[in-house]
Amino acid sequence: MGILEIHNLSKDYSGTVVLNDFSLDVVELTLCCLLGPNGAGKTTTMDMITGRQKPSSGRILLNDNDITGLDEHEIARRGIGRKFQVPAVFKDLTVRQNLEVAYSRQTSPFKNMFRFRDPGMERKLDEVATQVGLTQRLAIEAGTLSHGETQWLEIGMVLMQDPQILLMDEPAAGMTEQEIDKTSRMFNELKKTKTLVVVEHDMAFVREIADVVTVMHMGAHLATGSIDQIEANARVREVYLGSEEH
Amino acid sequence: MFKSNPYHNKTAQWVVYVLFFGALAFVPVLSDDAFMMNQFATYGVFGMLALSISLCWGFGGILNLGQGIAFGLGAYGMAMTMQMQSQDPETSPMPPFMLNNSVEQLPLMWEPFWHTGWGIFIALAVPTLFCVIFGTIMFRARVSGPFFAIMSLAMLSAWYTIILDSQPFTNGVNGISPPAPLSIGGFEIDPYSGFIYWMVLFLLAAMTLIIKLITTSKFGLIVQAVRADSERVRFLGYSVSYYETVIYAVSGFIAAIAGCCWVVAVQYVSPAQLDVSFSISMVIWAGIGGRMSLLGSIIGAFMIQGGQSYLGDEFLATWLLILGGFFIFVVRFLPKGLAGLLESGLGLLVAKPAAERESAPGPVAGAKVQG
Amino acid sequence: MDSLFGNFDLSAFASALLLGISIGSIWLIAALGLTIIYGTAGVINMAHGEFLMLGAYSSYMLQAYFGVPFFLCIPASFVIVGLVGLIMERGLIRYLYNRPLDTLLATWGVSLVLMQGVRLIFGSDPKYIAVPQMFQESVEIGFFSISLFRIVVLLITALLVAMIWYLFYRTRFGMQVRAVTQNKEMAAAFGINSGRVYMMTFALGAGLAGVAGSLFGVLNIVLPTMGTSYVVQAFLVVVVGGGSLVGSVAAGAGTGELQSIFAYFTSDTFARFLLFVLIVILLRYKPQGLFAITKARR
Amino acid sequence: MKISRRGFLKKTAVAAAAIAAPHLWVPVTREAWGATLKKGEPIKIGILFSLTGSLAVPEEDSTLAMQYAIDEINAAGGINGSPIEPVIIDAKSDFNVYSEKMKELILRHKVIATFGCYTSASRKAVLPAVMQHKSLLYYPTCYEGAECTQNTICTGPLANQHSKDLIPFMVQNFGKKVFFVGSDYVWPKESNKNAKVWLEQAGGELLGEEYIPLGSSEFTPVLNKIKQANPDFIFSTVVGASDIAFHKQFKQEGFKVEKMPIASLTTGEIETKAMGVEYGAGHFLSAPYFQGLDNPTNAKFVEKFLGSKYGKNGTTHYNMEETYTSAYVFKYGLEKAIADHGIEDVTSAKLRDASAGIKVPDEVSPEGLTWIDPENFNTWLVPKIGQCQADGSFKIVKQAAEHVAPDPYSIYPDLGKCTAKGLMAPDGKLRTNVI
Repeated sequence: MGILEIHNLSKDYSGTVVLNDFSLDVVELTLCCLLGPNGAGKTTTMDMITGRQKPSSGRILLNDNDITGLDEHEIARRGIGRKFQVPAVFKDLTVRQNLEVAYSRQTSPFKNMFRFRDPGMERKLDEVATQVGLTQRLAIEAGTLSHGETQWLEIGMVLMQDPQILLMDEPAAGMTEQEIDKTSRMFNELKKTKTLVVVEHDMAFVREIADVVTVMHMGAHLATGSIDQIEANARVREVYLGSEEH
Repeated sequence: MFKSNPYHNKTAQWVVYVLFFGALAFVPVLSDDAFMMNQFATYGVFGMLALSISLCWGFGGILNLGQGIAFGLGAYGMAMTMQMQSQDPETSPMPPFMLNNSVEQLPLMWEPFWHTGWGIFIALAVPTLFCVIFGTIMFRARVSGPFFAIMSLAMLSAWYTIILDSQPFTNGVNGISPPAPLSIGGFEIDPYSGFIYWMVLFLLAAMTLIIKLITTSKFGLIVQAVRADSERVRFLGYSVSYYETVIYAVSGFIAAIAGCCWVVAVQYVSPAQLDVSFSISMVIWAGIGGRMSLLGSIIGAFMIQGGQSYLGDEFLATWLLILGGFFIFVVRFLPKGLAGLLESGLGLLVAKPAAERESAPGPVAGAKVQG
Repeated sequence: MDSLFGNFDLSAFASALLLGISIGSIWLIAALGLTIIYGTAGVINMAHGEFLMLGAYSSYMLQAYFGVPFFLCIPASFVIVGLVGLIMERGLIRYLYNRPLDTLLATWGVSLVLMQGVRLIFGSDPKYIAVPQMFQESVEIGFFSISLFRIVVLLITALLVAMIWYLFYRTRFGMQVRAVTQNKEMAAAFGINSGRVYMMTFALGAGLAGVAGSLFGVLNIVLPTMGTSYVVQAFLVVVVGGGSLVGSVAAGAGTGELQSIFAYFTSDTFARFLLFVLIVILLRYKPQGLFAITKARR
Repeated sequence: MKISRRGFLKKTAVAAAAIAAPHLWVPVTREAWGATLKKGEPIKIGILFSLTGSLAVPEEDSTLAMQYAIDEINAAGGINGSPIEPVIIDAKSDFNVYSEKMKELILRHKVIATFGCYTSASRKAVLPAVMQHKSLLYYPTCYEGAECTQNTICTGPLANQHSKDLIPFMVQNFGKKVFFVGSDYVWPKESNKNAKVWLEQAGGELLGEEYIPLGSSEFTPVLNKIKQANPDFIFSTVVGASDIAFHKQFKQEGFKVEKMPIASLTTGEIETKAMGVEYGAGHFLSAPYFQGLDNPTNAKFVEKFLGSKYGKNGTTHYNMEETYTSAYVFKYGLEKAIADHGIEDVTSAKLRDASAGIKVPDEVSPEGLTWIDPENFNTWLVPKIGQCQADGSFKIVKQAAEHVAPDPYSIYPDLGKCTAKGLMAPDGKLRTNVI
């Protein structure tokens, strides 16, 4: 059984179906890639897992607990971290502050009011900063980071949360070759301790990191398997890989 | 020349805060003019209100045009307490105004005010509780920005209307004027003495320093993140509405304290304290002084109210024109107020390193959470 | 509340229902300008009440100093206040479009200046606008009677709503406005000058407030502070309606009707309070108002 | 800053106290705050009305009337040879400012008395300061009563005087059935309670009672209820801008003044001018003064006032006249106080004591002879009933034969009587400063 199970998820906006009876099992300590052309429903699926949108029907289970329809922060507290397609970091805060905010062991406002130093957080921050390679950049404002660095910062923020499952929406988008290499090494390291779901278009990157690949099309499940199986799948070629080659 | 902007130096900030309040504490030593002590005490109250707005709007990003609710409710609570101090259970169990409102016996909501301690407790608890309830409703529904501002305004009008309408219990538009000063445990707080000034100043300083401290805590950091992008914060596991409600309620609590001090100083409360224009004045003080700076906001309140008292009579008809024009100017050119002006001024003193920031902002500028 | 169903009278209640439409039309016409300015540019114009007041004063000025007949004063007020709005937009608002809270505050500053400016020019004593004799009368339809002037207000409101609808949904300008409202960047890519669109809507919104103001000058008193008594209602109409034209029409009619019904059963003051509470509850469940404008999802 | 020896000692004391922390509070002796008069030096008084904001409409006129009266008194030689020096302050229609400025007048300007306030709310805002500093407030307009302080003198009609003749007159001439409409605050409600007493005595019948939020301009719901009740006349205590909206909508909604006139306590010359005569004509007002009052003093007053630089608004109004009269109440009272105690010893409290029973004679008072009640310090006056004519002037249709006594507690006999020393309960207990 998977750590994260999606059962028959559907979503429509006043008639327009964006997700149709989609199911997915994510196995613990694997990296699952979600593929699919634009409008396939990948980001919508992520939105629903993280509570940003409520499904019209279907259930989402985390560790066999139903999390369907919970608020974003409740789902995050249960151990799902998310990186957004367009990196969402706090541009006015420094890199260090961004990471500090993301360290959310204690979420109560009253307990945080008189919390100034937190050794646990300091240790974690050093560790994560090293992991994402931003140790030298901690003091600068996040708005001045390069695009790749911003991606890493957001990945770092998700790591600071220390979730069980990391949802990564196009983590390699806009990165240079070297940056992508570094990121894929990072992910391969990560999946030893975490479960990851990655939405990605870059097939080379997917080939580097994916344990399992699930392909979506028009809001529905199309195929699941290893990267080789998927590349060999005729239907996938037809709707997705084929269309890539235009 | 400085290495970095001294405005942002934490130590320097604390020194300035302490010096500011320390200097103010000496005013009664220089002159104990009764009118001035009383007037300055009311300025201190306005300073508290500006502080609460600065916390809520500048720091928390929640523009609250209804701060008069918390202030007014606190003030009414204190006025009721002081009014009951001049009543006697045997000979005159009811405030005089009730007698001409066909009230037969003291209304239940007035009973707790026989006891000064309970009275003050209620004066502080009720407004805070209101903020918690209203804040929870609004923030859980994710009402924010201008919408929240308008809703707080509507709520203010609703309270104004109902206090006006509940004449038998509140004396309607005439309000409550407790005939004698507040006395606590036999000690009478003379509203025309250095004591009232020191009392208000002490509370103002204490609250300012506590708020200042809180803004540097983890809580403060999270609130800054909420202000920048509340949507993103949710995915980090923080309940944004909880944080917003707490900020709003703490700000309301400060306003309630201000309301209590106000009545102790002026011995009067009426629905005018819940007037729309008064609540917006509070925002103007913070806006002109610099909403991002606690001290800036407080000084803004002192400046505007001081100007109103001392220049208002000189300019008479043009005073509102000047105030309005100045406010437009500040919003247009100095969104961070006069404190922001100081910040940029001090920034000019910073020695520029030869190599400017080498990394240019990436193409992320302007992008937010994409769905 | 003791009168609740105590002396219920069907014809009086029916009258209250019909009067609710009249009250609603007044609140709606007060809110029209605010609606299109908020709906298009997202600006909460705190000086709206003063635009209403300026409308009343323009009519008063034209009538008292130049002898312009009342029904010509109405379009003239549209032009005058529209120009004031245009100047305000060019001189101030256009620098603040991406700072919605700041526009709210800056326009509050403008309202102070306008109010005090008018007081300096015209003095603080109340003025009055004369209308032809026939509009001081009322018409009677069975048990129900209503003043002719209120019918005029109702008709003008309906006319303005129809014109705005036509302008926004049937003309090229309207298409541009809607494009800018939905996605400014995209509209710019199609060569639509959003600055010009905002400017025009602002002037139009101000002008509409001018029309409303000159009508209120007849029902009410002309004073520098007169705007404040309408502006809270106007804001509520916009907030409840969500900033769209159809929303404002529904909200204006709904709130006016509720006010009239509550006032019939209780008192005017209590009716107002009930209305506020209802609106807060409504916003709990529909935070964007009844008919929110769909903007590009971010 | 002038540092007197005493001041210096006091400052040192404060400084010492500040250093010796435990006892921070230094009480200030209150006697030192009182105003002192010196022979030949100007007599300072405060004038505290709103010149800007929503209250400016009535209050600016009161300020003008007061300035006119002071000029007149000073031109005639002042008081005992000393001119009156007014400190005029704009209260900006903000009750917080009233409160602050009253303290400034008492403590900083050291005025012997202050003339001001129009609304009861502003009066209640300033009274705590006035009472604690034993200062004196001349309140020159009508109010509800039910207040007994030792620091006010009022020259307007109390609720018990205001409608005493009006209600029987209307019942006699138009019918028994009446509907009460008022603004939603204390004064209209108190006035209506008094009116109910007169109504019962006159054998009338009250069909309904409605209150409109202050500043509201929407009268159709109330007019609908009135239509349903169909009274013979309306008794109105609607104030300010609402009053004008009320009269306008009354006519616009098809009500006929001949069939159902409004008997008002507020709609005078200024209001009629503001709404337009076509809406005001035919209705009734009860007031102690009308511009059209036919007596030589008034004719002279109207002519001289409108001709002066203060008459720019072109009307004289009951509020203005009450303010004008109050200046003479002050003059005569102060003259008596000086005669009794000597100029150096006059305090605000002694001035008030001396004002007991002060008469303003026919030759001075445009409304005719009035005097201050020696117990409750309100004014004995003759309420008149005027009907608004087609030209906006008022025609006096009834005038009481004799003066009506002011009684702030007329409808609350259980509470006692307001005396010079305080509120005397029926069981003989005395309470001071009842507000």
